[in-house]
Amino acid sequence: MGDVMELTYAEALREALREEMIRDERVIILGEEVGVFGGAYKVTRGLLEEFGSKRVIDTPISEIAIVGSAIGMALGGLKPVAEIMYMDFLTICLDQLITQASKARFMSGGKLKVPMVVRTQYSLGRIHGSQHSQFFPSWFLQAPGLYLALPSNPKDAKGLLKASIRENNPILFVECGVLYRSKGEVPNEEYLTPLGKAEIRRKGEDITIVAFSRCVNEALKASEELSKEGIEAEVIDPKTLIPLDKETILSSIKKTGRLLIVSDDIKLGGIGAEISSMVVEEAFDYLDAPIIRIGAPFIPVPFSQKLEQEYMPNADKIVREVKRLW
Amino acid sequence: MGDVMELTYAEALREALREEMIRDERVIILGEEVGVFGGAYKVTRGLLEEFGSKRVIDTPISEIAIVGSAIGMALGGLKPVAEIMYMDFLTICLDQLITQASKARFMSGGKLKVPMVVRTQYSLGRIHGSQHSQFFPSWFLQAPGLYLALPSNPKDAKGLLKASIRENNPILFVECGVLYRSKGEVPNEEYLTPLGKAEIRRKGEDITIVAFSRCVNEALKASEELSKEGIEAEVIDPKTLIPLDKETILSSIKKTGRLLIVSDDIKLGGIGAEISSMVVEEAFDYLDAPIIRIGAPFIPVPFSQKLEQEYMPNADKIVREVKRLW
Amino acid sequence: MELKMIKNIEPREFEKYELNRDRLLRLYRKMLEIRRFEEKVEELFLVKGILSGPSHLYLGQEAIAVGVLSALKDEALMVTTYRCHGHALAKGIDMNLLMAELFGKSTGTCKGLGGSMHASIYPEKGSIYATAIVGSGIPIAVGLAYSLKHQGKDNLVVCFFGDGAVNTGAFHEGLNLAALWKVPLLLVCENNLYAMGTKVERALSSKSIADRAASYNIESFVVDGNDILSVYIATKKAEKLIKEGITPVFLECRTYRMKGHGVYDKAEYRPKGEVEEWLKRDPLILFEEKLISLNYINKDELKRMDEEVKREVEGSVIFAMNSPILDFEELKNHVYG
Amino acid sequence: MELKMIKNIEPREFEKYELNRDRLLRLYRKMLEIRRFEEKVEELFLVKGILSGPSHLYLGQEAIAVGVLSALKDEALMVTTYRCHGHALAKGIDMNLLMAELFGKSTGTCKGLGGSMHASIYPEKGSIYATAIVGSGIPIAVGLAYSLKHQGKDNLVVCFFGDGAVNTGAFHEGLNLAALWKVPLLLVCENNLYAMGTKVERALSSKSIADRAASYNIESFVVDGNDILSVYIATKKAEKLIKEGITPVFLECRTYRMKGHGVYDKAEYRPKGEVEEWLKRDPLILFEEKLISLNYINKDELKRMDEEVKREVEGSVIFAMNSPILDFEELKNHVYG
Ligand SMILES: Cc1ncc(C[n+]2csc(CCOP(=O)(O)OP(=O)(O)O)c2C)c(N)n1
Ligand SMILES: Cc1ncc(C[n+]2csc(CCOP(=O)(O)OP(=O)(O)O)c2C)c(N)n1
Ligand SMILES: [Mg+2]
Ligand SMILES: [Mg+2]
Repeated sequence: MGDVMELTYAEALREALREEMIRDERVIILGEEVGVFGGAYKVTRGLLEEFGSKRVIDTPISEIAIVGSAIGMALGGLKPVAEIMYMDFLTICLDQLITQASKARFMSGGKLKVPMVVRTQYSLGRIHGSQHSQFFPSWFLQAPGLYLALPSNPKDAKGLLKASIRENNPILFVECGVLYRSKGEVPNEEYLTPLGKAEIRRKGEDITIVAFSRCVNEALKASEELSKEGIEAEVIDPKTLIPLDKETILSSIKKTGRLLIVSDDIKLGGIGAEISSMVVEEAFDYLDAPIIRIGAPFIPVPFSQKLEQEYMPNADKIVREVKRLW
Repeated sequence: MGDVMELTYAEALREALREEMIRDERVIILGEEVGVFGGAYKVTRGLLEEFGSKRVIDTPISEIAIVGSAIGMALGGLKPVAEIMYMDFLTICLDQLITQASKARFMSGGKLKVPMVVRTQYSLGRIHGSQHSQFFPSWFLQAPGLYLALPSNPKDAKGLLKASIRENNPILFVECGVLYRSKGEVPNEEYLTPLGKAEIRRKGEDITIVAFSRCVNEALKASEELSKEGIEAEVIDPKTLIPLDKETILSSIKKTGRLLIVSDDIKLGGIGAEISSMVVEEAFDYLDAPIIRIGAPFIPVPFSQKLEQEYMPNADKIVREVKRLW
Repeated sequence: MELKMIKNIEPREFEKYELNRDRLLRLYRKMLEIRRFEEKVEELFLVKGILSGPSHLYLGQEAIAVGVLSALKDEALMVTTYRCHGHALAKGIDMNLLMAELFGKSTGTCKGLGGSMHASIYPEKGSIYATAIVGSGIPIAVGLAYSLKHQGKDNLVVCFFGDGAVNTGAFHEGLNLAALWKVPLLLVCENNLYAMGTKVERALSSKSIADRAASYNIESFVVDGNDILSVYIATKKAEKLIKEGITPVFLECRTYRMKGHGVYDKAEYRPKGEVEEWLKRDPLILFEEKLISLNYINKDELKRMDEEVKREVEGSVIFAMNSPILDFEELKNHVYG
Repeated sequence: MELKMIKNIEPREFEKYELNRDRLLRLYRKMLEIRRFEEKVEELFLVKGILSGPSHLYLGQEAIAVGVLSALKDEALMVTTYRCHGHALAKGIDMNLLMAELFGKSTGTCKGLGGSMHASIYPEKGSIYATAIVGSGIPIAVGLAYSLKHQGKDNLVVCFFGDGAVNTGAFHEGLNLAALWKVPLLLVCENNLYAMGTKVERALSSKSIADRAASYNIESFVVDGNDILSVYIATKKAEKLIKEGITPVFLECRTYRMKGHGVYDKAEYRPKGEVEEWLKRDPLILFEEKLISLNYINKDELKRMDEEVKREVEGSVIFAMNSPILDFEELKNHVYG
């Protein structure tokens, strides 16, 4: 056995949950189908058997009560990890997540803390149609008090989830459904992936590509393609949107002078909008070209697989857009 | 009696509702306290008496059912105007508004239409604290299928609401609580204010200021101040965020070379982020200076009146930021 | 409160309920269509790998969709869920269009934009809405029923949902409003004992679902959802109450999913004995036995009917396969109207 | 189901409930503190114009906060709503801090960041949370109670909310979960007959609120919320049931707002006769009469007590006025921890 093992993204998440549950008795899992069923995507499989029904709690279909009771648990000294099966279902419980959890600390004058993780996943790319494929990370930029993690690979999935569970603030942890079965190397040793620390996944001098979640892989694929044409892209994975590691992004841009942002959310008002504007504010003079954003079009997600594939950002689109700058 | 009358913003809205209810029997009002109480901010006062309880419907405190039943009414051939008392409470019913109403048309292959208006208001500036002052218009940029109106004065309040009621698509109509009692001239003749058509509220050559809702007034105040110092700002009120009148904004920028965006939402991921990025994409070469965004800080709204005032965008802040460019 | 359990009827009462041999055979055939359609869908997913994405089969619940919808008038408006293939067929939607929707083709009920979970949306046949979000259809159905009442239409809305929906905020707010507004709404809860892997009593604190519904002052009945005649009769009674009082009525139909929650779910969380017991109460077999005992049909005729239906199903697959997919450029035309 | 109405007790039973003259006078004094505090707040808004923003007075409901909280142990954890001044004082929060919070001062319970609608948040005294969103505190209280049960703590959570909250999705999901999880939770619905301008029956389809609660298999009682002894006794009984069964219990306390919904609301939607009838049942007067009839106190002593309390309230205003407002730069330090 070497220093690393191959795990799927789902397995890596499960390992994170297991390790933290072993380490800290206060960690509790709750949500729909997290117990007997093992999680809709099997992330929590086996945890009920290992930790019992006091710590792995199946709930009714009650998203309001899932997040609400998690807040109460956190206020009562536990460390809940609540699962909301699809990101779409957050539209049911945002009162609890945003109007309650994220503001509790502030409006109590700093007295309350709500150390909870809400895990969810977005299913774009899995032929789930309009109501099960939504991805709207940028909303949470308007929710001070909340952190937001977007792991792009098994290693970060594990490290970020462990770090999130140890946090003192509420965290929305958005997994990527299409990545659950993708494999990657994960260290055997215990490790934490810090929130707010971006990683340069590929070095390059010609253009900075900031990519989130699944799109990190697309950006890396595109970079290989571009490299063949002599364009060397630097690919940055911020890993968390809140907090955002502006420094890593800005210093890369100061080197490359060009920026492309790619993520699976709708381009209009998406993650890219904030990053683009931030860069214009803080590094305008370093920009040699317009910033490019790649996201989904302003259209609900179509069901048909072929149309859904056309709808999504991908390596080809990145290559095409980058080349337009040369 | 001249061609215009002086009405408050609330009165203008009431007039719009009345006129449309008289004009079209299918128009129905529903929401909490819209009837007997006359509306939390008296917008619907007198309408129950005039139109009866079949068309002005008091509901329980059930935001999910308010928006949900409005969708059903719209699908059944009525034209519901639902009121959600505070924008904050949208966090309870976004499943209905975004996951259902805004996607119904698309996911039915264009067969369903949901002609409904959801009226709400944001109360920033009224000492309402963290849970009653939220304003997050940019979220809806991720909700294709929905329109979003942000009237800044009585005249537009009336004209936009009338136009919204006649629309065939669901519309979120976000009023500004601090403006309810502010007065303005409103034409006596019937008129509609088209969605998606910006208005240049002040002409200028030196900088374009795009402002929304209450901040339009702040921008106009700031412009007078700036004018004294020889800086002539062009103030644009887009009136609707979706659809957005990009042309008016872009052609102004092509003239001024400078852009400031101001609105009451949190700057991070706010309206300004999208407009700024859009302009960078479409008019990068015309920009002579970094784009400035003014919004609220990344902090929940503090209760204390003094702190809330410091928290909010205002004319002074606009003046200060603009001057930094010269 | 005491729950009202609606029982089956004797043949001598058939006429009273507009039933006769012909009618019953048509009901049977519709159930069979659903059965064969769903079996084919399952095969297309699991054996042939032609279809993908989530899909929720109606196998085992056929008596409910057919029983309810055949008892109501054609113009009744319907709101349903992601588990909607059965409702679509029972509401008279062309099998070809339904299958094409599952294939994501432009000839589908929703032009391929909705998919399996919304495939029953087809206003042309009074099938107004299908939501993939548990519980969310209920408030929508309430508003739809309000629109009927408001416009003075002599019609009603039927809203289908599962046992899991009962625990959502949308259910609560919706039922409360329905009762306050007294809208012509038939609420049909298909209690198939499980919401995904969760047995109904693990998620429901009240004595029964009908009991919970009754707490809103809504007339509520429990029905054997595997017995089409019980469902049919219950619906007729409910319809009468709805029309007389212009008021909602609630039916809890007890039934069982023959397969997993979604097409890929093996449902290993269910005890073997329980599954076996329920499979003995297969609604098609129960009805078949009844029809045979009444001498309305014989085994040979049943076999012929089955072959006919299977051909129809095959035809729908061919129709779907041969249909085109919408052009991507067209999508933007369906966002606003 | 049959509703259980909890009745008042005779003096001979006082001891059994840990009541005696001293204790009763302290309860009275706490009610008086709330009364005078709220009257002062109203004056600061309406007459002096010193305070602004929304504020929801507790006038007329004093017997509930004091009755419930005095019956429970100090360490009981509390979740409440925007109408929270009474709960704050009854939970033992210093009046100065409460008033300072209403003034938005840094010496307030929430450093002036919460304001009137969250002013009771003060974990130091077991006052864990106060929400301005109707219904939203209920699921939070359920989770908080779960944390007690999970940690094996011999304690409970009390959650206050209004009649209007009963119609929210949060109520439904919260009560269902509370019943399923069997958490030590006292749910106290202060049914003051109105949610803003909406009379309870215009918004509630069930026979009564307690009836609705009972449909979740939660023991539910109706109490005269203007009679402090009834409230106190009911709470003692509820506490016992909660501890014995580790289970939630529901109290519907019937009461009346003396004034409008918020401080600016004139409540013209309420029939005059109704208001007059209820004002006759002012919980302070009822209790005063009882204390006098028991010879526990006389008019003069009452007057002296009142003056003392009024001085205390004046003191809190001075404290609040003299306190500073937080520096804007400090705000960002309270967003994350
Ligand atoms: C609000 C919401 N939460 C969770 C889900 C995921 N989900 C889809 S179906 C289902 C189970 C529903 O069970 P039930 O209502 O009994 O209907 P059935 O599937 O048995 O027909 C769940 C949890 C969802 N679609 N919507
Ligand atoms: C979810 C939600 N909807 C609406 C409101 C606005 N609102 C504040 S208090 C209130 C009435 C609440 O009535 P009730 O629950 O009876 O409590 P009471 O005010 O009588 O104490 C309403 C509608 C809110 N704060 N939250
Ligand atoms: Mg079920
Ligand atoms: Mg009330």
